[in-house]
Amino acid sequence: MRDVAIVGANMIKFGRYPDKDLVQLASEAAIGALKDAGITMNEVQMVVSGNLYQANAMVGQRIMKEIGATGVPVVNVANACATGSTAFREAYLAVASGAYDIALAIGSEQMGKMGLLTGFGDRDPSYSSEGVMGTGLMPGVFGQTGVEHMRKYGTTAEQFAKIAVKNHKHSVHNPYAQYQVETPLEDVINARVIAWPNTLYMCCPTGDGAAAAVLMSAEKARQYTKQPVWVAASVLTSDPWTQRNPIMFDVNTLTRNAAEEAYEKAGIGPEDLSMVELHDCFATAELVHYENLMLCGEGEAGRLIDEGETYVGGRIPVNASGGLLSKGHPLGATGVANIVEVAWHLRGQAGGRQVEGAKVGLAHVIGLGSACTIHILKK
Amino acid sequence: MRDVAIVGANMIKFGRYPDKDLVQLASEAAIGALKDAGITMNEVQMVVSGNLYQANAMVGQRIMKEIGATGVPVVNVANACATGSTAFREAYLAVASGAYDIALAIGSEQMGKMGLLTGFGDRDPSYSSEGVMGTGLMPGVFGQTGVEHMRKYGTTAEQFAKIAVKNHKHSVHNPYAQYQVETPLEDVINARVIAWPNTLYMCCPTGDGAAAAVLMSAEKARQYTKQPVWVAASVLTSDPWTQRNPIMFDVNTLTRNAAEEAYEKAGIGPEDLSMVELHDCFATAELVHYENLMLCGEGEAGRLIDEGETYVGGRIPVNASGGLLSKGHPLGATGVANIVEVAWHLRGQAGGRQVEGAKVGLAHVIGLGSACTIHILKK
Amino acid sequence: MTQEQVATEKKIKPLVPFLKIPDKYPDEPAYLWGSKCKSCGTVYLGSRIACAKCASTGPFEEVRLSDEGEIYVFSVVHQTVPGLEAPYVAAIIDLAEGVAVRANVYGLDPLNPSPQWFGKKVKMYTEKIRVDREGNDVIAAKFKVVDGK
Amino acid sequence: MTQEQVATEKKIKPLVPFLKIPDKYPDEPAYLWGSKCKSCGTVYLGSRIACAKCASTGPFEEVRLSDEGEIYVFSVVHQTVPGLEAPYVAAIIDLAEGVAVRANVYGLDPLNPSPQWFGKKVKMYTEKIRVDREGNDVIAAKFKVVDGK
Ligand SMILES: [Zn+2]
Ligand SMILES: [Zn+2]
Repeated sequence: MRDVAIVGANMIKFGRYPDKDLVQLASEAAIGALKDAGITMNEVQMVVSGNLYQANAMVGQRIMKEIGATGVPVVNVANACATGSTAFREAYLAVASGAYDIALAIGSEQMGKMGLLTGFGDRDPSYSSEGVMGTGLMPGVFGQTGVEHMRKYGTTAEQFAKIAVKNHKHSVHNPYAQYQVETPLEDVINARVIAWPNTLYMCCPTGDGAAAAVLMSAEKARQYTKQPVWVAASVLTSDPWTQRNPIMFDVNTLTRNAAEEAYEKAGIGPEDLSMVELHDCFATAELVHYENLMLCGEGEAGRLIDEGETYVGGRIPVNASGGLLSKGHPLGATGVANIVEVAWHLRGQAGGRQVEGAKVGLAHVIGLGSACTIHILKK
Repeated sequence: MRDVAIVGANMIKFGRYPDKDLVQLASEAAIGALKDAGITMNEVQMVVSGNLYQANAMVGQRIMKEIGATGVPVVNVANACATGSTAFREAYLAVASGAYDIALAIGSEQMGKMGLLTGFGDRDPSYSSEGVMGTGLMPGVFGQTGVEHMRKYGTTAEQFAKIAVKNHKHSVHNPYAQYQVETPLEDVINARVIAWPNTLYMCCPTGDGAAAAVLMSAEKARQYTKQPVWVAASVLTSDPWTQRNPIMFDVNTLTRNAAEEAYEKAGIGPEDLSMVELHDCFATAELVHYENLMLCGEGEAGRLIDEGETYVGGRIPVNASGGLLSKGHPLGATGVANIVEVAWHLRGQAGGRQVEGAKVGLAHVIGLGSACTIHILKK
Repeated sequence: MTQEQVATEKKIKPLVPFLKIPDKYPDEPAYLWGSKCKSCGTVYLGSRIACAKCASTGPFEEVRLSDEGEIYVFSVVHQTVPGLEAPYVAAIIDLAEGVAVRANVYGLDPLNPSPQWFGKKVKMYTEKIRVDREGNDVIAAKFKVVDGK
Repeated sequence: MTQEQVATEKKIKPLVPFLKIPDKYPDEPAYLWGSKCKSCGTVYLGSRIACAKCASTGPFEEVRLSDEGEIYVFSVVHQTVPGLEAPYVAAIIDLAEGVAVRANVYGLDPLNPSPQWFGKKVKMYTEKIRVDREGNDVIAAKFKVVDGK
């Protein structure tokens, strides 16, 4: 397996684009990434597209018909909320394997006002695992994830709320975020409850978005850029059998498995990270992932947020972008966008939210059902 | 890139399974392929699942929850009718790259009574390229494909009909085919027209199906089987810009591009093939692909079927299985199934439809929008 | 009763396949059932093709699951899909056989969620929740808190 | 005419974005339009972000497309989606600008498809095909055979 670098990285501002269609949004991100890499579609040797709501509608090829129909291989992938990062990883593997030298990964989603309220439960009888409808909806699932942490370690609702305070504070400096509004602790706690312990500001908003990355072999990368961002590890896991999974989606085990594998592959430990972009679809999720990603010890995640260690400027900044809580979570776009965010920090291009001197970053995404990706990037 | 062999190959009989759900059908095919390979899920290091109607519903992971949730990477892919073969190819690349030694590819679809009548046109405004609705439906598109061949070479409606006669004749010996009924030329010609020149028997039926393959590195393959089937080439193309594409889907150019690349990669020419399983979603498609796959010269496809050269026993048997016209076309399953069919022939396990002494076979699939895969397999 | 009457008679159907409704229901209560892998002993809700834990393809033994269990964790869902009344307690319930069930729990105040709820004993009951297109009653499993703990 | 009347007035909308309906329609006829890549000269229906052929991101020049063209190929669709009347001739029409259009052609006998149809001259016209949810007339482009060839 060869070394692979990110040479082009781009995303559009996440938000609502009722007057544009999906292909327009995705094309904009893709063209931006190509320009950033200093190439056109003519240099791209394979394309992977991640999209969820139009997963069966040839999104990758439709984008190419708009920006350059060169005839190269196109793969459309889907992996729940890890769709975009799975697309990135397939592009990574295609280059790492030596099969291609330059690949383009695109993540996109046009959600309009549809949200995470729908679970997967109703689509197919084989996927139903509940006694009564409405118990498997996303907010409830991630509510339970937090409540499990409460049970084990005495974590409080306020500690979860502090995650939202932090991420919304970070978002003020991110022009790509759907919302850029600070929310003091009081406001977060007093907002209406969506699924306890998560209130409105502790749940990611829904919207449209797109992001893209150009990946190259080391040789090509040196030809096109002086600031390659290296992919030190690219890991994908599914959820193994555990006592209560999939009755209770176990977001912890597969993240831990992925983290262990990623740190080992990269030869980089959690103590070496300059920053982390992780999957805070709900505030409860971010807190449990502090431990899953080994940013702290077992049961210490509450203390980590209490002491402000995950703020920009703290020991290990998490979601300097504002996270999904502020950026929004256009499903297929998310996984590519958080890799792009890390790449921008490593290049020193993150503007007001820049993590100073960032050298190594980790991008984590989890999709229920389940798929977890971890990418470790370094300068 | 390493040598990769198919060690396990399985499919279920295509048909209608209203009392089973998708995961049951797919699991049955997957377990069959694992048993054929002499392994269980515990040996599988990564999984790729192809499914179209449930492309965003974590089909791969749901199958694993049923047959062995081991935590390994799972990728869900979609590429129109080439969905299954794209899944196979991703699994192939994963092993060829050295990233994994044993991969499982699963293609599945539960279509019920839904069919190919729906085009992609209405899903997204950016995908609409027609003046009036109803001009982009699949049967019309493939009708036009045949009519273009008529225009260029004077091919007749009867010659297209003969394709259906051949494939339905082959199907009589295939217990996995949805229909196993001969249709004399008169019946084919007099059947009701679906989209001229294709009549009912010249269009593939819709149904449910699943197929799976276990791929291994050469070293592992030798450990598990004495009859490895080697993947000599695995190619995926998208449609490049051509004068009328995508207004008129150009199924020819990307197939030709894929064929040229596949023959070159395999070091095998069309004259070396023992058999071909190609994408006869409509009878017109099979005829034009004779030329696209270079089984004959330009404009000679009509003669090829007139002279019976593509019958089992002829110079180059095409669709010994009965083709999609008889087997049915459960979209996500098709691409894996035609690879499985070729593998069975190379192993001498194809029963009454066996192509005697088959040594090299080609499996071709095309999905509109577009994606074309070609796999060349050899003993 | 004539044949025709039988054919058009209203049936009782479970919402999920792992809820069994005896012929004599409601005189005989409905119950949850599962499959036990004979290779590794893991119990699953409903039927299985193979074992997610050990990958064995069987055989599986059908087991009747306990009506009683305890709350492992929960959330209180306030915003939900149209047609459901909120807030409700959405819990994960551990049964004695080592299998978990996802279900709503009644008998708790949804507006005062509390760590006191962990480990609370709950008992299954069934209730008609709707009528399907063919006019059959659809029965779901719910749980209620057992008094005394 | 008051402001309010204007707001609720019925509008005329094209079925596809590459059909332009002038303000004075139907006095001024609707027409097809496209984008021409200034780098390589390729013409596309409607607007473009970049060029599928040469990957240039522009600029593009808006061009009015011919109303006349000729049949490249066709099929006759007998089985179709609910709401459409069959059989109909579904054709690919080449316009002078080097761009193709997919459309139905009228003035041919769908029951007697023939190689004689190749190259036949056709002319675009527009027709109201339905009323949308807001009550606007939706106009589509159709083609008819030009007499004389
Ligand atoms: Zn077991
Ligand atoms: Zn151009």
